[in-house]
Amino acid sequence: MIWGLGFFRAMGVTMRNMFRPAITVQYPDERLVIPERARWALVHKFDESGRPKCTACMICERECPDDIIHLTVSGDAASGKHIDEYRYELGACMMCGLCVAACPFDAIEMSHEYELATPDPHALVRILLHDVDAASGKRAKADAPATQAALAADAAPDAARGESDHA
Amino acid sequence: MSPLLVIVLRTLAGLGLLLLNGVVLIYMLRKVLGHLHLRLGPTRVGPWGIFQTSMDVVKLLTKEDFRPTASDKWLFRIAPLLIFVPSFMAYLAIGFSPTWHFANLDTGVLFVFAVLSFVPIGIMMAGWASNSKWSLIGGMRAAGQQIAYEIPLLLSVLGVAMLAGSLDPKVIVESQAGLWLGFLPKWFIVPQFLGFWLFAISAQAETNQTPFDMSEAESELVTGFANEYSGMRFGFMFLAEFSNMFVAAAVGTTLFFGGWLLPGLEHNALALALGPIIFMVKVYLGIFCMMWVRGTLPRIRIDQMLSFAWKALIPLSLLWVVVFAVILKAVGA
Amino acid sequence: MLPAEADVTRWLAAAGAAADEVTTTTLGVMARIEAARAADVLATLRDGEGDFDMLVDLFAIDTGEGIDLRYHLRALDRDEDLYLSAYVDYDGEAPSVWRCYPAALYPEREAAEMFGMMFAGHPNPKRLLTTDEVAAPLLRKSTLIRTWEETRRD
Amino acid sequence: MTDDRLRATPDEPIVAEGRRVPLTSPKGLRRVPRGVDELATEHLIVNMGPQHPSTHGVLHILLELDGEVVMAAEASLGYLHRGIEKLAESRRHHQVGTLLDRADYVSGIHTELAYAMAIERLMEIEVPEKAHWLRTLMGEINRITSHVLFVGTFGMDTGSMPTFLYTMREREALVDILEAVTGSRMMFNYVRPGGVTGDLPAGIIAKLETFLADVDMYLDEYDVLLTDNEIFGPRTKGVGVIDGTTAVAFGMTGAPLRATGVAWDIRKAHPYAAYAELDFDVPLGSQGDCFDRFVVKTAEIRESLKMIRQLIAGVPEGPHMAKVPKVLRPPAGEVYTAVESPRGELGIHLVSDGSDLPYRMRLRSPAYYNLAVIDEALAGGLIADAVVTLGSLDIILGEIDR
Repeated sequence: MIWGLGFFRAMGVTMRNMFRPAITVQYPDERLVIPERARWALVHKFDESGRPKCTACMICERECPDDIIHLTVSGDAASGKHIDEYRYELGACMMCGLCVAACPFDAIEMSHEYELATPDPHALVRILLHDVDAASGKRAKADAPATQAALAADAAPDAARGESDHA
Repeated sequence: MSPLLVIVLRTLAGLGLLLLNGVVLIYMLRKVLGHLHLRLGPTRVGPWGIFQTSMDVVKLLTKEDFRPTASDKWLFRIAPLLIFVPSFMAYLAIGFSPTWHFANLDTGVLFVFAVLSFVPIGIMMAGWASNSKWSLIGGMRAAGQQIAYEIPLLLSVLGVAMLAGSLDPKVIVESQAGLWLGFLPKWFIVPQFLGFWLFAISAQAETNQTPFDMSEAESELVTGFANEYSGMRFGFMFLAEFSNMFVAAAVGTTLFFGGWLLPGLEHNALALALGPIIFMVKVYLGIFCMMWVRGTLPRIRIDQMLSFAWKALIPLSLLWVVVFAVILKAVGA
Repeated sequence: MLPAEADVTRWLAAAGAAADEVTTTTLGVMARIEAARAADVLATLRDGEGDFDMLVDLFAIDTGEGIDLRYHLRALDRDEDLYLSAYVDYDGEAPSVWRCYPAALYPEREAAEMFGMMFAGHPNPKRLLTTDEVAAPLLRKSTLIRTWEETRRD
Repeated sequence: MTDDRLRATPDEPIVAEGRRVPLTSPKGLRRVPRGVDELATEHLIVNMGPQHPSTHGVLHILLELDGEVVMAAEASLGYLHRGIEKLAESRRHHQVGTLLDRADYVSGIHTELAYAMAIERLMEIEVPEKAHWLRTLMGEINRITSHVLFVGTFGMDTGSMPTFLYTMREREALVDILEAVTGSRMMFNYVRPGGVTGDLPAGIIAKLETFLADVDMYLDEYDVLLTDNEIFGPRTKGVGVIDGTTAVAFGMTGAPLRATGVAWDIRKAHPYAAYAELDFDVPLGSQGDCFDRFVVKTAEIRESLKMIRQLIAGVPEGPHMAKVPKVLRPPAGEVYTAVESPRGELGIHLVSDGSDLPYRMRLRSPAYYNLAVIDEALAGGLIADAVVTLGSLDIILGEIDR
């Protein structure tokens, strides 16, 4: 190869790319389409009457690797559970989707809300549910037949993580 | 007008041109590099982002004037000026048309190279005064590089000087008027093709552009000599770099591309009026090519670069001077 | 691929190491060696008949009673892996194997800081990953990392 | 400049008994520079990093310089140490993947895969064929995203800007595909013990095919911009030479090892996932210099493309997840599984005590072992060579510091 030819071929490549459309997405004006499976902030699902599908079974709280979901529940299974507060710390959430995968009642999902930056750190702690009655497990199961099989398969009780977790 | 006023006005005009050029060139660099790299460059400030650079100047001006404690107080302050002033002085010798020039110098081309050889002193001073090891290496690199490349740069001009018989930009340009063989513009790039390449390579090195941006070398020395500078001190260095680019392109246009002349547009009133525009268009095309190279090539290593200068460029340019002199003598006789 | 246990026993015997504990598990073939003689054994395994030319990994496990140093060796030509296990007491000492396997330079530093032990003869026995403020050997089971409640800032 | 008088410690060869090539001792850098001779000249000790554009993350290298020549170098790690191995001991098995994504954050699929394979081998889970193919497909896509990033950043290291921005075009297209399949652009959490979380969504094959249609032309452009370039060649050829024996002695794997001519690729040696059914070559170098490492990597991109073409042509039908218990309790025991990550042999050494938490999880990260050689490899070169050598090793600090 002639010495120096490589320079001109390289210059040709950059010039060719000058006439290709830029790949820049001018963000606030243009937005990319978020794929269906994209995982962003956690939200609850609600049934037709606007009640949350959450049954306060606490599985998501146990399942979260970062311990950022906190449920405060009053009442018991017999008389119907009451969710005082469903606290979700968005700022510490890594959007792994394990809580959604674990939810046997299809009550939570990872939304496509991705513009999450905020100057206020307190806004990063979200109270997703506040002072609502939890759905009964039976009704939720009836709502979500797809999850029934999975639930049955998972008969083995999910042993709570003891304090030894952090030992 | 009193002669003093003329001098002041011309100086101010030169300064104004330099600053305007700087702003335009920085914008142009961003746009050119952006589009070469599948990006858009600035788009937000003003239509097509044209006010981006002006806003950057405002930002640089309002920044805190910061100096590292351990740096050499005076050298640190003088260095940006020592980089900036020579590149400003070089403007004075550039002729834009037969009537438009800041100063009419008989040895204008030599003057440009003479004042530009001050720049490495400023860069070394900046690197030394910053009291930072990376800056020091950058400054030392600049010195080695500019000494090595100044020689072929000057030697490459000799051929043109022989052809024109002068170092006055005006004479050089005027001697490029007319056509060769009826279609080829009588520009010196045709007989001086090799000289032009020697000039282009050395000018790219003299103006610190990739692939020869040794003293900055952002992936090696972060930003080299300018590492510790901020605010308008950094702005001066940045501006000097761009005005050096302009000077190099302007000298190249004068020497090899017929300056303000276009074939068929010579020695009439229209040519006189259009001269500066033609000149600027040619210069900006040259600058575009420099940016194009900058946006394409990888960086040479410092030892390869120096051995390239000493072992290839300088012998080649010396040889070319001799060969061309012989040819010229033979053709002339 | 697994080396034959008999071969391993022979290689270890050549190194003068007690070769009674060669087991094959889900992991592969593992031999227990005496920590104090680790450098000699590894040198023999590399230069002798075994020809294990690569130290794939070196790390430690806190067994609750002491530190179990693990050497993962590989003979690239034969594609055979051999695991060596050497017990060291807490705050104990093992010889550095960097002379025969320079690959051990980093992991030995890491094991030393993470488990609170020493590698005798290591050329640069500094901390590798943590700073001097981290007092406890992090990977020991007795070192508790802070829980979410402890790290939470309101 | 590299005579023994100037070595850091000339007295100790690394390898005893003379069977291997003797190396200089990485005894560590002297913090006090020593003069070259009786003159009052001193070596300069500079800190490269942790904030330096060419250390590829928060790596800190101390360089002892004589002018521009590197006399000795010592890497200082730990700026990104997050204690992944310790944290894993308090995460249940299916949660560990979220940590491992963050170990090698450029190629998370491979780390996840290594862990999932460890659990599967301990629990003897039979993974469906389709999951194997999806793992391989996503792994190879992920490998290309990592390799093109390497090509781009290596171009940046040599001072060439366009490749970095052009490779982002390819990387972006593939990362979009990864996001559509796995749900995240980098922190995938896609490969789980027993299979993968999701099947290929509709339209993704078409997207891949559009990418595959153009990519060869783009790869040829990179060859023009870098591989065949007259500046790039001298910058990288004969620079940072690591010979085969040194590479093996330092436990190097992946492209840096293959660039020395040692044919070691886990995908061929111990085929996992669907690699046994694929037809691909393992590119080898001969010199072990930066150029070879670069060329091996670019050749691997083409091999990966070849694999992707085979994979999308033959994805089998069936489930993508095996039946696994919700709480994974592998029986007590130990297992070592290795995958060929873009950087080399990535191994997970898992010790289980029978509970739902790993007793000890050791991540054998390839870049960690590949990096160790730089103390040796940088000495004798220039600063520019140091940058290029470091870049050619393609390190990811997240994986080194863990």
